[in-house]
Amino acid sequence: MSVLTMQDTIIQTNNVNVYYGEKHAVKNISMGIEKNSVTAFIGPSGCGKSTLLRSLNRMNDLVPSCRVEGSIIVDGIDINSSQVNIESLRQVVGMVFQRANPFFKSIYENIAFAPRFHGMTNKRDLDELVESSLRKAALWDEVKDRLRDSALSLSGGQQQRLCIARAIAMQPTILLLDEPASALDPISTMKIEELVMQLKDEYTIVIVTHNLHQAARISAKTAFFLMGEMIEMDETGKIFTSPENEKTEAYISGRFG
Amino acid sequence: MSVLTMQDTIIQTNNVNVYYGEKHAVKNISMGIEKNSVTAFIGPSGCGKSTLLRSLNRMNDLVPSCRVEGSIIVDGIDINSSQVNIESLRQVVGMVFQRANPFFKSIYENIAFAPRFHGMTNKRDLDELVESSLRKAALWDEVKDRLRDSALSLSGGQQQRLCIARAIAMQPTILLLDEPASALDPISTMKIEELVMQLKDEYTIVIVTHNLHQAARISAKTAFFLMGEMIEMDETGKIFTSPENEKTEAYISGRFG
Amino acid sequence: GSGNTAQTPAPAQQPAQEKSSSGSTTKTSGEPVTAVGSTALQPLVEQAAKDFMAKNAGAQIQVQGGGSGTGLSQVASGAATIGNSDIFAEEKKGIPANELVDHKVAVVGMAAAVSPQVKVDNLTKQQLIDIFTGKITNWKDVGGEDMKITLVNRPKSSGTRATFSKFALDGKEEAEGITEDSSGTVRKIIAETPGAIGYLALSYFNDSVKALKLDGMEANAENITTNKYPVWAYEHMYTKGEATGDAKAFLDFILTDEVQKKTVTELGFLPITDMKVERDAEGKVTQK
Amino acid sequence: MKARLMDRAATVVLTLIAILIIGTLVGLLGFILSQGWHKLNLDFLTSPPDIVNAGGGIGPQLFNSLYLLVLTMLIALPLGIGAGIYMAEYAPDNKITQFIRMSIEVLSSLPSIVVGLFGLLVFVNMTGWGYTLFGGALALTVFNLPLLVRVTEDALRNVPRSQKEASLALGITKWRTIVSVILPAALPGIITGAILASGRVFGEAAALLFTAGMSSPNLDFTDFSLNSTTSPLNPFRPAETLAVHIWKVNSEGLTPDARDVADGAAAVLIIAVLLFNLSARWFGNWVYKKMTSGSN
Amino acid sequence: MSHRTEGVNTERQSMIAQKMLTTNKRQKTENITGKTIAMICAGLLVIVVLSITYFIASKGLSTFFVDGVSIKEFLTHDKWDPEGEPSAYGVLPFILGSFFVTALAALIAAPLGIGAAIFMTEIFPGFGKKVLKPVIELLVGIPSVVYGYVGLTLLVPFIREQFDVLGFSLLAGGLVLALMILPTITSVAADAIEAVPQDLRNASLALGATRWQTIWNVVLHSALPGCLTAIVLGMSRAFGEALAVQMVIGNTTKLPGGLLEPISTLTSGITLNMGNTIQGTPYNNALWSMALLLLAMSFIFIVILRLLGRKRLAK
Ligand SMILES: Nc1ncnc2c1ncn2[C@@H]1O[C@H](COP(=O)(O)OP(=O)(O)OP(=O)(O)O)[C@@H](O)[C@H]1O
Ligand SMILES: Nc1ncnc2c1ncn2[C@@H]1O[C@H](COP(=O)(O)OP(=O)(O)OP(=O)(O)O)[C@@H](O)[C@H]1O
Ligand SMILES: [Mg+2]
Ligand SMILES: [Mg+2]
Repeated sequence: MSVLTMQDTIIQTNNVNVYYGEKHAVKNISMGIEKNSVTAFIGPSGCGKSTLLRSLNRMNDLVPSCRVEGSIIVDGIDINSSQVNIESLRQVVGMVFQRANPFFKSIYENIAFAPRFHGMTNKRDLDELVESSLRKAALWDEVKDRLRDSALSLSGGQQQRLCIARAIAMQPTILLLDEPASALDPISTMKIEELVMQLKDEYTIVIVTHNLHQAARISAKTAFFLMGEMIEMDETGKIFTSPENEKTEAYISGRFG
Repeated sequence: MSVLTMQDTIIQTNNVNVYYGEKHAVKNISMGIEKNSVTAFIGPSGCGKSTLLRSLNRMNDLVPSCRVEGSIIVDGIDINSSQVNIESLRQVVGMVFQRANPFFKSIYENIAFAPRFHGMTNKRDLDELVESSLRKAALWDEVKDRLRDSALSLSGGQQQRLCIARAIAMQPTILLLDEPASALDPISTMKIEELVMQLKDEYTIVIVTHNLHQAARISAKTAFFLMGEMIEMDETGKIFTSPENEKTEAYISGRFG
Repeated sequence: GSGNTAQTPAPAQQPAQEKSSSGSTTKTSGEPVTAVGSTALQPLVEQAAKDFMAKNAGAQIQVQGGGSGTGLSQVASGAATIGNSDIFAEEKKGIPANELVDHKVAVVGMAAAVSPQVKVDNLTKQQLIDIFTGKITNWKDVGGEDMKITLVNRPKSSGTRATFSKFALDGKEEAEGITEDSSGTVRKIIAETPGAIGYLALSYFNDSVKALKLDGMEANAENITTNKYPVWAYEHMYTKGEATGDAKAFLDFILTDEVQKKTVTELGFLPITDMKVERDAEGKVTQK
Repeated sequence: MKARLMDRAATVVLTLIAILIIGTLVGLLGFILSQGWHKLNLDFLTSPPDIVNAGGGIGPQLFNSLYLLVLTMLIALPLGIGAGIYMAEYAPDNKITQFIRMSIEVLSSLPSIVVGLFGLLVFVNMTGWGYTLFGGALALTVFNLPLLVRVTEDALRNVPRSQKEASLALGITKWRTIVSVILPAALPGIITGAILASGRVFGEAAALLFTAGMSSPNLDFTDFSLNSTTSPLNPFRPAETLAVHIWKVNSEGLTPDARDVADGAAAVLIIAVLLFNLSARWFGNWVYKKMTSGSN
Repeated sequence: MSHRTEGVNTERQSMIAQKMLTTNKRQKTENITGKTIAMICAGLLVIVVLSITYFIASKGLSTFFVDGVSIKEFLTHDKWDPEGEPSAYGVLPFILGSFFVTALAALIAAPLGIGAAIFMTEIFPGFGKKVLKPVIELLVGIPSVVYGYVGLTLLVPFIREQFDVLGFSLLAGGLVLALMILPTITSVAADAIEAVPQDLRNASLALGATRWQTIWNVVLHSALPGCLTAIVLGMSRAFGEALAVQMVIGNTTKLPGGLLEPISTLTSGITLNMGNTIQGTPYNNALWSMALLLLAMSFIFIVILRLLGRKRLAK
């Protein structure tokens, strides 16, 4: 990837601004996200983390009042250009939400749902894909005997891993995680964190989190946002030990938020 | 703590267990809460802080599936005994909730509502009480010119202080605060903290908080809960610098939660 | 034209009230009288009640519909003072006819009705029977053009149907057809549906439908009063035992020329006083 | 790409359905209003119908409809709100409550003609009242009660739980909490529901045929005693409402302008229902705004 | 200073204990009275339902137990001639008429209603909420006589001219009823579809599904019980509707013969004859039996709705 992007950068945003009607929710953000690594977005509630994240796979298209300006380049292509097929984009850039949202279907169907739409109809292939996705999401052993059960019969943590498996089954390149563990108990949280650490070799992961410790534990780079602006983005170690901006420091040390 | 109660203990719980149906939410808790001081409850989400707090003024009676065992002694009287009048108990033990919940009435009516119900009908008395309560809640100057406006026209932080004023107007002895600042911006949070510091001379305050820094700043004693159990309760300074239990330490240092 | 209709002065009531204040002074007890039943008779009774109350301040006459069956059962049970009926109480099962006193207040003639497009003007009784029992299904079989015949019936419980079937069809069972309860709807259907035939009280005939002669007899006042045209029925107002008080005064009032010559005629009934023959519940006709 | 085509096609079909429905509605309303438009004048609205001649109006019928509405609401509202309060706030989760809930469902799905027949049996025959306004109001109460109960219950349940907790935490009794905090907050919803129920009262005919009757005495609008047969306010007199009048004129009308009268009455009925609907929305919003903007 | 506070506090302490033990009589009575009144109101509902059932049943059952008509004949024979000799009480034509006209109405209204519901929640929510939904709710409020009247003046002549038949027909009844229940189906279905968590839509879209795939496979799949509820509610309304139907179906007491043939329904059978028959006679009782059938049908609809509701909860 040439001119604008760095060697390993897979996502590059240039002067991205996002508005909800009059509200300027994300302000002029330019950042590069490295391939096959974990990037964390942190910042107080309402600072625009989710909004920026959702711009990366155009989920904001769903919000009628929402307007995105600036360019977002994924693997060299501006995702907002008219040539880009939005469905295919979302296959490449998978997303997992804060609250686990399995479909009201069986565990198997949850995972097979998207691949089937995207053209995989062979039962054997599907079975294999379901198994491999569940394995990657570290859920296979817990559910292999009840694939036909409703996904709602799983615990919260299992549901969230199911959602990750569901995203993985589309074989995306990039995974966006919006506070995937915030509604979970400590043990489930730990499992999700382990999972993220495992997945990072294969996928590029961007994770939004409220939990600073979590960010510190799992990410390679961390971006700190405040009121729509990106205050600082750097190696995670640096952010948590010697941030350059004093606002970052104030936030890290718990003086607000 | 000596035998079970200390000199100044106003609330004493003995082996309190709370169940929601099958779920054992609060396990065997015995603690004493000192008069005219601030006690903080901390712990990860779902550990039972709110449940225990709500047992102290029997708000759990509202939850049909909820069962409280053990004794809770306030000022020498078991509040769960049949002689206790629940309405009067709640006048003595006031409560403020996580999300500000002003009535859909005017600012004045929000505060005058309960005293009027409890028998104060004289307009002059009511006016005085409204003013003094608002003053104590550090809200008087901001609202004195618009007492007839809807309480919903206040900002989030003002609404929360209004709720505190409303509780104060009943002239309670004890104030229970369930994460009163968690939905607020930093500045409003600070105001609430200041307010708590001021009120502690007159009232016994129990506050649940997610924000460890907040607990450290305002409370004299801190109790740490985990999965329904009280792991440790001690002077706040001690808890935050040299806790006895390693789980407490793990939580304080951010290793989970 | 609509403006004019709208301008017509608020009718009836105002002059009526003036009359009552100045008016004649029949003694009235003021006891409320309720007259319930036949919807066909209802307009006549309502109008008469209006006039009666205008004349007799203090009289209270309530007129309600509900159907002949309702009228008969209510008067028999004492719930109503007067029961209005299109048929003899004897003809209805379940009514203690001997306890009721019949006041025949008007006569209603009925005729087979067709749309004006139908070229047939006269039917013999046998033809009529064949049509209504479904033996003849095309107008060409009775001298008309080649057009399907569509029957429009009344419900089995209807008084009009009972009369028509008894006197025009000699009691033969009608074939199934469209069934409508109300004369207005029947007329509308006949008018709009080519080849339709039904039956209506004479009061409902207007330009949109045509009355057929029966055996050459036209359904008009002259033929009915002499029973040359046999399809007619009495309108009855029953009381339980002899009528008393205001009820009696009211029934008497209906039989006065004022009502018989005006309201009765206007509403398309025949005055009972004009009848030259009499007919009993079994259908036996005697000269007066 | 088949998927995208399907997406397009579905969007087009659904849009067509929406257009069809709106078109039908507009056509329906337009037809009724245009047919009856020329009848909409004061004289038609106030004068009594004429039995024989053209030119009658619908005055008493209009009055009856309104009066019946008031009577019905006077009976149904307190009952409905009371039962709604019970269901939302007191009903324990047990078999009896389930039975009450089922009763409400049964009532709300009863055909209006069955309600009418029940009214005929009980309010007309058994009481010996005959066809009366009051009997009609009772039948309509039966008919509207389930709606009102459900509306009240929903409105009460939609009041944020935090309101109730706030009040109880202040040591206020449950009943007073319900009356002074929850009910006022639920009022907009209840009002909207009540006005919509009014629309149903206004338009109901089948149940009234058998209870309030198909005739109306000659009303004397100068006499307002409650027991004279010609007094408009006497609840124990038969009363034909507008909807019943349309039915009757259509089926039995003898006057030359029967069709005209039916057209006019239908237009009036539609306009009334439109007014009910719009005012329900407007009034509900207004009350809500008024309540949440303080000064009570 | 500290001493003084002590003093105040001890005084207060005993006061507190005492305060907690005092009861306000007036408040207690008010509390209990309030609850009692609310309970009575709810109880009244039950009484009304029970008495409706009792009265209709006691009248309706006398056909079988007093007049000696066999239930089987009543339900399965197609000859209806209560005044004939011998009299016949087969109400099958009415029953089938009711069922056919209801089914036809549902067949027409269900796809339209659910389509409209999808349109206003998924395709065009802004316009849907602001314009379409209120407009459709307006339709709910239109009195049924007006529907019948319009059917009689527009629809029946239209069918007559198009198909060269009478016009009064199953089709006319079905269309009028479809129009009447369309709003019910639409608004209930729209509520059900709106209640599907936004999360699920997001999940599906984020997986690269198109909007229609999302609607069809996720949204409708989740809202299915709600949509069925909507249809059953609509059908129960159609089944019990009297005047509008009666004005357009022709009321011919014979087994339904086709879309364009006239039919009879239970409701029209009752309204046409109730006023003309004498109370207590077998004829009259048979009409009450038909009313009892209507009542039984609403119980059946309720059971179906409950089952659907349970299914939804179980999910
Ligand atoms: N659909 C929307 N319409 C209007 N404003 C919105 C919308 N979604 C978010 N906002 C506003 O945009 C700003 C950024 O929201 P965003 O959800 O991105 O914050 P966040 O950093 O993810 O917060 P949190 O940590 O609470 O999830 C907030 O002020 C929010 O109120
Ligand atoms: N009404 C209820 N019914 C059933 N379970 C409940 C109910 N309320 C709380 N619980 C459960 O009881 C446990 C303790 O809940 P509680 O609300 O006391 O936690 P908490 O410490 O206040 O958490 P948080 O910090 O999230 O407010 C949790 O597991 C919760 O799921
Ligand atoms: Mg967010
Ligand atoms: Mg809590």
